[in-house]
Amino acid sequence: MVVTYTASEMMTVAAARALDNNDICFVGIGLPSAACNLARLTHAPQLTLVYESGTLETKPQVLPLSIGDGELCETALSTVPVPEMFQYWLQGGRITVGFLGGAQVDRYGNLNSTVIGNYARPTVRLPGSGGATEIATGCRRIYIVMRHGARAFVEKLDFLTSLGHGPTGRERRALGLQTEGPTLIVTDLCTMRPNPETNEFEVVTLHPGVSPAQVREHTGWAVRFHRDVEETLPPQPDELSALRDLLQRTARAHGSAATE
Amino acid sequence: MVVTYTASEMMTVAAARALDNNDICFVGIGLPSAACNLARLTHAPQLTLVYESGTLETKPQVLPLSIGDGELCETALSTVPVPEMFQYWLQGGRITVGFLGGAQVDRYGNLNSTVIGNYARPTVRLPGSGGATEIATGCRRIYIVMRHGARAFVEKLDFLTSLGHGPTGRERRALGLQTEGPTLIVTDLCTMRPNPETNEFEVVTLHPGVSPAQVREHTGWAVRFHRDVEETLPPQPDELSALRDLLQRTARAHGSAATE
Amino acid sequence: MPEFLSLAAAVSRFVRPGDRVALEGFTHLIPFAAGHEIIRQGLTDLTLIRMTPDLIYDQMIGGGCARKLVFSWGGNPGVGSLHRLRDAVERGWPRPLELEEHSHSAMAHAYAAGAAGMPCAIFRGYLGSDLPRVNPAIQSIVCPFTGETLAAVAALRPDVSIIHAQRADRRGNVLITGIVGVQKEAVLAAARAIVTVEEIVDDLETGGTNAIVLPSWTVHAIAVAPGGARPSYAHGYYQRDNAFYTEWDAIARDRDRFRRWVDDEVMRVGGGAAGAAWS
Amino acid sequence: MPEFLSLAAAVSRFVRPGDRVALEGFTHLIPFAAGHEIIRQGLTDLTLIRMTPDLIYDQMIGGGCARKLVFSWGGNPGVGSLHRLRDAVERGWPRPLELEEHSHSAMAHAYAAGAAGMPCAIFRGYLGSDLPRVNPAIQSIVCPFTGETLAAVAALRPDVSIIHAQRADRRGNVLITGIVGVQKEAVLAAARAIVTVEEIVDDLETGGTNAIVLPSWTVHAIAVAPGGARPSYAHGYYQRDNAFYTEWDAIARDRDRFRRWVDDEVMRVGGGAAGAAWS
Repeated sequence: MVVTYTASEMMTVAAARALDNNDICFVGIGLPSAACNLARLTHAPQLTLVYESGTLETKPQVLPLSIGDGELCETALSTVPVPEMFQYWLQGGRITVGFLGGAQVDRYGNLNSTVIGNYARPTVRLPGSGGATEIATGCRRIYIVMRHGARAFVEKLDFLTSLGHGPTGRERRALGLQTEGPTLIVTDLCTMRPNPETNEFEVVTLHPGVSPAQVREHTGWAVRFHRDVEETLPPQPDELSALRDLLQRTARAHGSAATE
Repeated sequence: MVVTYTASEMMTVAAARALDNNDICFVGIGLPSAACNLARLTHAPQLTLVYESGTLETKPQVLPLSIGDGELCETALSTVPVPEMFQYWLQGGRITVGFLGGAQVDRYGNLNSTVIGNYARPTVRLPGSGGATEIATGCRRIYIVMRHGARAFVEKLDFLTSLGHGPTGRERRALGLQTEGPTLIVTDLCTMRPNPETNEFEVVTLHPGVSPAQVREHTGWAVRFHRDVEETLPPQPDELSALRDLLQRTARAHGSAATE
Repeated sequence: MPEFLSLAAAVSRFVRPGDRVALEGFTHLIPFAAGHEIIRQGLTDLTLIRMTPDLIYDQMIGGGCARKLVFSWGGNPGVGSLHRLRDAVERGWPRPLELEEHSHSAMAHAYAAGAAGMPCAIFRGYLGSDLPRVNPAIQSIVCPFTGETLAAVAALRPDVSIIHAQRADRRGNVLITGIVGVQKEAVLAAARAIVTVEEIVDDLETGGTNAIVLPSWTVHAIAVAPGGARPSYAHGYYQRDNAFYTEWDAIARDRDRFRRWVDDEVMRVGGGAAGAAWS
Repeated sequence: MPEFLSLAAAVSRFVRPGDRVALEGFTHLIPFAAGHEIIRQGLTDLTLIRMTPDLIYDQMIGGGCARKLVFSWGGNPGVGSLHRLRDAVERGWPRPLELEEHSHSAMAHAYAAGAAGMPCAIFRGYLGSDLPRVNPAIQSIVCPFTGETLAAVAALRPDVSIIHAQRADRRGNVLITGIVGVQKEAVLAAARAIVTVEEIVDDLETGGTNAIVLPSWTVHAIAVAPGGARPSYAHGYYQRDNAFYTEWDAIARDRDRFRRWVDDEVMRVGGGAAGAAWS
């Protein structure tokens, strides 16, 4: 039997696999939420999910459309005020993994979710930081999940909203940060990890059927490949069925096409 | 009929009368608690009581022995964490009256509740500030309730725990404080108010049967009297019966002699 | 003790043109009814403060109420852009919109500082970000114990904060449950506070323990507004109208369609004033 | 995920001589059973941290456990002095006690800063007081927006915090209700946390809303200790033993009577170690 799947499914599954039972995740909306909940429904049932709306240890049956859906609160261990979430829980250093994305990422995992173009007169006004700026520095490590594309994977950010490894890849230590920063990028084409020497992200696995040339074409900098690039394990039947069930439940609950 | 009453009763009643329905009181244990609850049971039924244990708008039936008795929580509108009490409620400027006492007070209403003697090698180690240091500056005004005595009403404090009008009577403005500081001292002999020019406390009423000489004898500084010293209205029958009922209920509930 | 007023009376009495106004509610309990009343009353030149502008500020910005926006995340959650916000920022329609932009952590700290009567808040934030370069309201201090440089933000002190809550009792005490966001802080930080509620009850039944309550003496006006948080939701009352959030994307993309929506869904509701500020 | 241990095992495993230890509980839920276990195990040289030392630290100080006390109000509430604390400060018995003295507001802010991972807290405090002159741990900063001088205190970061709570579930999540003091902050600020509970239940039944809960991943050990807060109280379980608080005054005034009390009520209970540190 040939298992077929979409690039989005591959991306979600690859992100989910990076999580384990000991992780305490600060979850964003969209693909990160799908990945975290998929992990919880498959190999990491004890995975702890925290949403910035204040919901601690939430176990939603369907994916929330917003960061503060009622489902998150109803299935949470407890819900705390938003100042407390940022003070005691994120800044307090209790979160192991934060998921981030953005309109632009550079080779060091720095992210832009603020503007395309000039800040004062932007071509595109993006939503802005939200929790991202302090998620980027407060979580033990960061996983970035973004669709690959040359306008998103750029040589130089229009605006640095959230710190990765910094403009030269070495800024975190100078700022006194003890957290690791981004350790993984998952895209619809590949997964990337920072080079241990330079902190520049390199391709470490290519999703099945993706060529290095495709990744080069969709990356705005001269992307490097790890010396032993492997093929990403394709989505397994149990992963796919859990993900599809989750998305179907979600679509039914929201009465519309839901998040990925 | 001759109404008889004790000096403590006079003191409690005089303190209670200074409160009204619009006040939001930060209540200490002991006589202030009796005074606040007496006011609530007599002329100021809408008086709002806040205890530093976090209990907002509490309506105890009996006086608490400690600042955090279960009675306070059970009869409260809500109970907040102690950091929130000091941050949002006291420092937030929401309290109209704070009650304070201490081992020593000076002519400007500065208070010592820390040590008698030298700080490093005290003769008597007192309990310390507790909430008092910030109650003194955070409440709109302060009422001081203390038994009169030459060792308590002193020329110079051994230690300034809580600011009144400052060592020269004029320090509050220099510190940028918008709050009024102490506006009333109630003792077992008299009531005192600060002179509008100097902020030095002067006797404004003498309790029935108390002579100016008695007050001088029990005051460690050359105490001044307001030009029109009046007699304190003695405790009225309704005040006395409400107070005695309260103390009896309290004694029964605690299974021992209660406050005062 | 708050006054119990109609929503129209509460807004007319306590919100003034040019005010710094915070309508808070983190996804949950967003005070849409109050926002619409502000549009109906034609209030303008407002500085709108809110962590997540959401549809409510998209509508108010498109409705011409705002001169400035203080915010930390301006999107349609789970859907995409706020097109009225973008139109104001990118093209100045219906009028230019000044931005003061923060992170969530900064806004949450700034509300908490306002509630605590502090002039500022400090936190470990904005490290390595470009945001301090474009926002002079972000400063820093040095920890006197460790020498660490910490971010500082000025406390938020709205002239008026407006929130929606599940219920109030007859004395005017307000109960909020579920996702409580920064609503309590927004009310305590403000000079004036309006609370819309689903209903008035005899007893909040908090049992004295740790429910999130705003005592009557922290609130200036209470207005009963059942469904006042729709299309967001009220835990225990009604669910989020996710379909409308999705539908809003199409409504807000087009100026004319947006104008028609405001005329039909805001101006002709509740017998409001003559017209929105842009009309 | 915490370990479920006996109280003796939890103390022996997680509390070390010389540690900075906070046993918190503001009048309510004071962890007396754990304090007694520390006396029984003969732990010494501790820096004891607590807003209100109360009888529990009077006992531990008299029992020779403490080298230093960090506190803000050291009395027997509603009764008078803590005589063991005074004997240690005034006469060095059973050993001298170093004091680091704060106000309640400062301690509360310092715990909150510890919980928030901050190096310090700022607040409007200590104005005009002599306390900053005797405590070098009180500093100040200047607000970069208003120029106001604000008090600064270093964050409290105990090596171990110990609290008593009403209940935990089988995964180790802990529920606290009633007067909650600074217990949550003390646990979140500490490197290690021990919680004694009245009972273990299947479900905390918080409904996801705003109960005060410490998730299992914030706690290192849970020990069932019914009555573990006596003579203080546990909301929903038992009341405060006010008579004992009064009786303590006489017991603690006299060194010999205190020693006998410790022998009878602490050392001979629970099969403890050889003897208190002063014996």
